[in-house]
Amino acid sequence: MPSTFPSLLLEHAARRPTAAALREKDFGIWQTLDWQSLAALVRALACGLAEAGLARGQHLVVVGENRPRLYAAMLAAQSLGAVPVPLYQDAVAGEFVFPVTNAEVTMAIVEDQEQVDKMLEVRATCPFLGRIWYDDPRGLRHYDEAGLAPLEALIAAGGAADRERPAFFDAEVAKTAPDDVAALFFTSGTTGHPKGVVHTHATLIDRAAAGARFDKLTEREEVLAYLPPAWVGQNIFSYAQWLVCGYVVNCPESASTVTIDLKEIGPTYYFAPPRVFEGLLTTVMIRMEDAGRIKRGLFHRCMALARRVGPRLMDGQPVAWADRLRYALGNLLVYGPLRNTLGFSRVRVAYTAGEAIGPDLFTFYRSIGINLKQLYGSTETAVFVCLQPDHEARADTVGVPIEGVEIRVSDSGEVLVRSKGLLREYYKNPAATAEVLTPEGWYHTGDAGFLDAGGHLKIIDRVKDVGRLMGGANDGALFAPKYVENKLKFFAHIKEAVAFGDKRETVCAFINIDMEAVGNWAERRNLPYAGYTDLAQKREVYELIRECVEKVNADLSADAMLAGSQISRFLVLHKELDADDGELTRTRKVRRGYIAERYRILVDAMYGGKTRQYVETAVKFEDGRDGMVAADLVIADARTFSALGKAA
Amino acid sequence: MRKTGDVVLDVRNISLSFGGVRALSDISFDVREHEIRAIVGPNGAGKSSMLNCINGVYQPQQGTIALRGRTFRHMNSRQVAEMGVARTFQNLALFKGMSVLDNLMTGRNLKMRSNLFMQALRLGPAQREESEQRVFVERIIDFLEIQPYRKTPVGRMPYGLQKRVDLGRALAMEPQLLLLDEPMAGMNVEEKQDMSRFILDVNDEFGTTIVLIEHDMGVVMDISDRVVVLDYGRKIGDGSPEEVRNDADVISAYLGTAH
Amino acid sequence: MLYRENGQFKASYRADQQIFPILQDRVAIGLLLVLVFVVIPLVASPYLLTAILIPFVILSLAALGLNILVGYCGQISLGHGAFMAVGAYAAYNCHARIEGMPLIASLLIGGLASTVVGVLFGIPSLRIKGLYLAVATLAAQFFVDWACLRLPWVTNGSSSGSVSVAGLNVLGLPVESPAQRYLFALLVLALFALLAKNLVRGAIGREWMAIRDMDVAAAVIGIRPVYAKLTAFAVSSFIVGVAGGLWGFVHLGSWEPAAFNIDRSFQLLFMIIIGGLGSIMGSFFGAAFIVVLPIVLDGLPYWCGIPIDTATAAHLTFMIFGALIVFFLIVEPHGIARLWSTAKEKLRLWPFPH
Amino acid sequence: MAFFLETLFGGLMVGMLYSLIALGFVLIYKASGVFNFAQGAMVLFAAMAMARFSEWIPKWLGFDNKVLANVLAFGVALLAMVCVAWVIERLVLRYLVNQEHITLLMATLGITYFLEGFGQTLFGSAIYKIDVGLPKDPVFILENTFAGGVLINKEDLYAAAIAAVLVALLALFFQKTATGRALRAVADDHQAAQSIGIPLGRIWIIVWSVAGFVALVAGVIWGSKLGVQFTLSLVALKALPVVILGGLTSVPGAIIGGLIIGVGEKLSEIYIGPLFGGGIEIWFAYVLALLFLLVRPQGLFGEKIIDRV
Repeated sequence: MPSTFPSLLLEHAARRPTAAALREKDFGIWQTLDWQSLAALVRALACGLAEAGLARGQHLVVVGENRPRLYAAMLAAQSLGAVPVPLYQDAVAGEFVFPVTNAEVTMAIVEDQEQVDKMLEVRATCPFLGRIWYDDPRGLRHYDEAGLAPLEALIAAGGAADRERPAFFDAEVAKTAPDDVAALFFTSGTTGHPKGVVHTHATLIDRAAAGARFDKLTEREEVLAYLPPAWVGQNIFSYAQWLVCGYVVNCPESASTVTIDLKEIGPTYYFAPPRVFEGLLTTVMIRMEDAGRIKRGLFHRCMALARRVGPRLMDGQPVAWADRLRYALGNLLVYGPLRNTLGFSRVRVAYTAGEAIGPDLFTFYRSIGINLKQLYGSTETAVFVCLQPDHEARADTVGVPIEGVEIRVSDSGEVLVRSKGLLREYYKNPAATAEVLTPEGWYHTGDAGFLDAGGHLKIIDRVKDVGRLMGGANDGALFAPKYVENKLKFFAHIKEAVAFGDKRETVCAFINIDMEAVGNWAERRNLPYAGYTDLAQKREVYELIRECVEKVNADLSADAMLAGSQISRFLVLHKELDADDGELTRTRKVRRGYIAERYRILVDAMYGGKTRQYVETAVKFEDGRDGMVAADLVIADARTFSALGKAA
Repeated sequence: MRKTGDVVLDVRNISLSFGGVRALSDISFDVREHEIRAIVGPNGAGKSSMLNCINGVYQPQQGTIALRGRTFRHMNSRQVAEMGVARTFQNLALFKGMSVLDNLMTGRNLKMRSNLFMQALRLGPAQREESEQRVFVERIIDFLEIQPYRKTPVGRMPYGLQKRVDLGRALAMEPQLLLLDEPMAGMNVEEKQDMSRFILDVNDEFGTTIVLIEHDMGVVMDISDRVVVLDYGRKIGDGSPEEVRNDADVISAYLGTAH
Repeated sequence: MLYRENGQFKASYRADQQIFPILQDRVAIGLLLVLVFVVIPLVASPYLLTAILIPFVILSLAALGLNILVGYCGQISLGHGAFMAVGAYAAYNCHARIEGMPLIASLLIGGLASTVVGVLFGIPSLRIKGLYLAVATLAAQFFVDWACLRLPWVTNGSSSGSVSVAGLNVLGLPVESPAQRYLFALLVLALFALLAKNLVRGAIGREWMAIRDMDVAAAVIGIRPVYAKLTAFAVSSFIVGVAGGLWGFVHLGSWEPAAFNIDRSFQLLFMIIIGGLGSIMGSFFGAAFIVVLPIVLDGLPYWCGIPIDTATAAHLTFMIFGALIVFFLIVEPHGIARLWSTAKEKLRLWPFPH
Repeated sequence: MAFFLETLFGGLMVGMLYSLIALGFVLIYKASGVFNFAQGAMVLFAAMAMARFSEWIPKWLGFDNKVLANVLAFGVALLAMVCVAWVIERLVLRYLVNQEHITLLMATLGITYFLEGFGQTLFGSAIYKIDVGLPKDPVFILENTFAGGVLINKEDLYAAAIAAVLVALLALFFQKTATGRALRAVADDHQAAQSIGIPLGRIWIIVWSVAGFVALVAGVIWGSKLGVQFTLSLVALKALPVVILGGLTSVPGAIIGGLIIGVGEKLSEIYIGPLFGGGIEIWFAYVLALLFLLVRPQGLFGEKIIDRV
C-alpha cells in the first residue's frame, strides 16, 4: 500500500478516476468531486504553492470549516513535502498567534472573510505571514491587503506553472517519504501554550489503516465531516482514513443545515464526541414531549423495551424469541423511523471519544440499533489505541488495544502506550517531548487507568488530576475529580461540573446547568426566569441539582476506592463555562486549575463554610465585546453516605 | 464611500391622483448609477405611489419618467421589468402558495425561453433551462443565507425571512435598478441589521442601483447616499442625509413626528 | 414511518426536480400503475368498470383540466361543462363527417375546438376578475347549451342534439368492451396527468400560480397576465375538451347536450374544491369522491335495510354535496389533497409530531 | 308597432322580476361582500314553501279560505326564509369572514345545492301551483292609438306593480333607515364596521332575511306565473347578468339592469332570434352582459376598482 497521502490520492485517482471522493452540499445539491478531478485540483494547488515559494518542510496554515478545497490544500502542501497546520476556525485571532509564530508560518489558506480578518489581525504581530488565500470571496472584493488573493488565483497560477514544468508535481510527490512530517496538530493544552504534535505520513497512515481493518471499512463508506478539521479526530476520520480507504467524505452546506445534511447523506461511518450525542438525545426527548399522548405512550413503551432488549441484541447475546418479536415490532414503529429522522439508518459503525459518555446516553443509541462504540486515543497517538469490538461495547470501558498497540500500566497507575502511530515529537519543544516519550518508545498518556479482566482498558482520570484528600474523615482517600465530574455530567440537567478536593478535607463542586434542559424543565413547571444567571440561582433549580449530586454520592459510596470523593458542598455557577473565557479548552475540557484561580473567591467561600458569595466575572461575548456578569451565589450542602465498600 | 455614476432614473414633474384624491403632485428627482437613494416621508406621503408609478403599476396623469435615457409616462410593468427594474413590496406580496425556491424561480421567468410544449413534454431544452436558472437562484439563496428554507412554503416562514425572500425574488431578476418599499417594516433590530447588510452587499457586490423607501430614519441615514423627502404628495427635501437631517421643513414635517 | 430517506441525496438538479423525489414514493406509484393498468382490467366486473371506473377516470381528466384554470391560475369558471360539450360535439363531427377519421385525431380536434372556445370566453378575464368572470363563463355555458340544441350543423343535423357513435378503434385495436374502454381512457388520463404535472412544475405553472397568489407582484416581475391567463384557459379547456370527447365516445356512446349542462360544470367545480384546488392529485381524489358518493348513498339504505326511493336519495346527495362544499371551504380549503399531504408529512417525521 | 310595444311591455314585466331577484344579490353583496349564487335556490325554496304550505295549512287547520291560507303560508314561508338566513350566517358566513370572493362564491354554490336538495326533500319535486288570486285575464290598452290596441296580461301589471313597490321600499330602506346605513358601512369595510361596534352577525342575518323576503316575493310571482318547479332556480340565474350589467353594488343598477335585460332579451328573441333558430333567450342576457363588461368592467353604476400595492 502506498505510504504517503499524496501517493494514496494518486493511486485512487488512477484506480477509480470517476468514483466520488468528496461531496459538498452547495447551491442546493451535493456537488461531487471525483478522485481524478480532486487529483487535478491538488496538482494545480501544489504547483501554485510551489510558485509562491512554499518549500519542503515549511508550514501552511489551513483554517476553515470542512470544505473540499481546504482538504485539497492540505494534500497539496503534503505533496510538496510541506506541512499543513490545521487550526480551529472558531478560535479568536489571538489564539492563532502562537502557532503561526511557533511554526514560522508564511502562508495560509483560509475559508472566508471571517478567517481572513483574523489572519490579517495576526499578521500585525507576525509580519512573516506573507501570503493568504481565501476560498469564499464573499465580502472580500474591496480588500486590497498585500499578499491576499482568492484561491482561484492560486489554482490558475498553479495550472500555468504545471504546464511549464509538467514533471515537477510527480517528482515532488515521489520525493516525499513516509517518514516525512505529514501534519502539525496544535493541542490546546489544558495549561500554558498549545504544543505542536508532529505526525509523519507513516504514523497517521499506520493507525488509520489499523482502525480501518479493525472495523472492516471499505471504499463504500459515507462520512459526514462536520467537526473542526483541526481536531485530530475529524482529521483522522475524514482525511487519513478517507485516503486510506478511499471512501466518500461529505461536507455539509452550512453549520445551520448539518442535521438536514446528516439526514440526506445517512453516513455509514460516524464519529462524534459525547456532547453531540447528548444534544441529539435532548432534542429527541424535547420533540417527543410535544407529541400526542398515545404516540408518547407508544414511544416510551418501545424505549423501555429497547433498553431491556436492544443492547443485548447488539451484543449478540441470546434473547427470547418473544422479545425479539416485540423488538422487531418496535423497530418498525419507533426505532427505525427514529434512526431515519436522526440520519442514522445506514450507520454501520459509530464512535464516540474524547470524554467519558454517560451510560444512559450510550445505551440509548445502542438500544435503538445504532452500533455506537467507544475508542481511546489522543492527538499524540494518532487516535487509534483502543477500540471496542462490535458486540463488546461498554459505557465504562474504552475497548481493547488494537493491532500494533502495546499497553502497559506504570506503577503510578498511568497508562503507557507503544505503537507505530505515536507522535514523532512536540514541535520545537524537546523538553515536553522527553516528558511523554521514553527512550524505549513508550508514550505517557497521562491517564490513570487499568485493563479489566476482559482485557478492556478502563480510564479513571488524568494522572495529574488524581489527588488525595487531606485531613478530615477521609484523610488520604483517593480523589478523582474527572471521574466525579463525569458522573455529574451524565445528568441531562448538568452541562459542566468542576470538582475540587485535592489536599483538602472534603470535595466541593461547581455546577453548570444545561440551559436547554433546565430551561425546558422550568417551563414545564411554568417557573419564570430572566436568563441564565437568574435561572441558575432559582431555589427549585438548586433542589434539582442537589438530587443529582446526592445520587452521585450514593453510587460513589458504593466504590471503596472512590467513596472519599463524595461531594459535600456545591454551587451553581452564574455563567456558562466558555472556551472564549479560557475556562474550557477548544475541545470543551474544563481547565480546572485556571478555573480554581479565576474563581478562587468562590472556592474559598465553599470551604469557608459560607452560604452565599457575591462574585463578579469578566466575560467575552460572541461578538468579541467584553462585559461583566455579577451574581450573589448560593452555596448548598449535599448529603454524603458512609462508604458501603469499606469493611468495618 | 460608493462612487456613483450618471443619472439612470430621472423622474420629472410626476402627478398622480385617484378619483380626485391627489397622491403625488409635481414630484421630480433623479437617481444616479450605483447609488442608494432613499425616499422618506410620513405615512400616506405617497412614497409607495411613487414606486408604483416608476414600475408601471400606476399611470401618472402628468409628468414623465426617464429610465436610462428612455422617456415615458405610460409603460406597462412588463416593459419596465424588461428594462431591468425590480421591486419589493411594503406588505409582503410573495406568492404564498409556492415554496421559496419557486418564488425565486418565478423571478427568473423573464429569462426563460422554452415554450409550452417543450415544458409539457419536459424536453431537453426546457429541462436544461430549469436547471440553469436553478443555479442562479441557488446563488441568491446562498447570498441571502436562507438555505434551510429552500423548499418551505413561504407562508410558513417567519416574517423577517419572508422579507428576505421578497428581496431574493427581486434579485432573481438581475435588476440594474432595485426599488425597495420599506424592506425593514416591522422588523426587530437584529433583522434590520441583517437586512441593511444585505442591501449594502447587493449594492456593492452587484453594483445595483437602489431606490429605498424607509421609515426608520436611523437606517436611512446609515445606508443611503441621497434622500428625497415627501410629505402629502409633495417633495419637501432632497439631498445628502446630513442636509436633509438639518432641513427645517423636513424636521417639522417628518422628524418631528418620527417615533 | 414507512419512509427511510437517509442516503437519498440529490447530486444533480434534475434528480432534485423529479416529480417523486423520494424512493418510497416512486415504488408506491409503480405498484399503483401496475394495479390500475394490469390487475384491475383483469379482475374488475363490467359493472364496476362502466358504472364507476370509466366515469371516474374521465371525470378525473376533466377535473384536472378545470383545476389548472381554477386551482393553479385562480380564474373561476362555471362553464367547463360547456367546454366538455364543445369537445364532445367537435369530436363527433370529425368522426361522423370525415370517413375513417382516427379516434384519437377526433378527440384531439375536439380538444382544439374546445381550446378555441375556451380562449374566446377567457378573453374577458383580462379585464375582469372573480365574480364577473364567473358570469362570463356562465355565458359560455348557456351559449353552448343553446348552440348544441338549436344549431343543426353543430350536431350534424341530428334532432335535439342527441348523437351516438359506435365501432370505435384505436390503430385497429377495438375500444368496445368495458375493459378496453377503461384502458383507453386511463391511458389518456395518465398521459395528460403527466403533461399537466410538467406544466405546473415548470415556468408556465409558476406564472399561473403567481397570477393566482398576487397578480400585481406577478406583473411587476414581468409576467404578462394576458399570456398567463389565456394559456391557462387554453390548456384547461383543451384537456376538458378531450375529456368531453371521451365522456361522449367512450363512456356514454350516445348522448345529448344535457350531458354537459350547467350541473356538469358545478360537478366539476365541486370535484376540485373537495379534491383539492391547485393539486393534480386532488383532481383524482375529487373525481373519485363525487363518483362514488352517490352510488354509496343509493346503496347504503338497502344495505342498512331501510330502502328509500331514488328521488329522495338524489335529493340527499344534493344536500350532502352542498354541505361538504361548505365544510371543505371552511375546514380545509385545500381539500382532500392537503389532508393527504399532511398525513404524508406526519409519516416522514414519525415518531416526531413536527 | 303594437306588437313591438307588446313585446316591450312583456320585457319590462320580466325585467321588473329580474330586478327583484337581482336586488337580492345586490343587498347581500353590499352587506357581506358575498356574491350570493344561492339567490336562485332561495327563490325556488321560498316558492315551494309558499306553494306547499298554502295547500297544507288548510288541511291541518281544517278551514277553506284561500286568502287566509295564502296569508298564513306567506307568513310561514317568510319565517322559513329567516331561519335559512340565520342558519347560513351561523354555519357558513361567520367562518368565512374576510375570505376571498371566489371562496365565498363557491360556498354559496354549496348552499345552492343544499337548499335545492333540502327543499325538494321537504316539499317534494313535482310541479306545484301558487294561486294568490292575481287576475289572469288580459286587457287591452292604448286601443285608440293602435288598431286592436296592445295586449297586456293583467297579472303582469300587478306583478310589475308589486315589484316596483318592493324595489322602491328597499331603496328607501337602504338610503334612509339606520340599519340601511349600517349595512352600507359593513359593505365598505368589515373590520372598520366591527370596530365601531356594528354587530356583523346580526346585520348579516337581517340582510339575508331581507334577501329571503325578496326571494319569496319573486318566487310567489314567478310561481303563480309559471308554476313552481326546479327550473325556477335557473330562471333566477338570469339575475346574474343583470347585476353585472348594473354594477354589483348598485341598487338602481340592479333595477335598470333588470329592465334592460328583460326588454333586450324579449326583443332580441323576437327580432334576432329567428336568424339563429330561436331560443336565444337562454344566453342573450349573459352575452349582452359579457360584451358590456369588456367596455365597462365595473358595470353601469359600480365603483371603479383600484389595485392597491
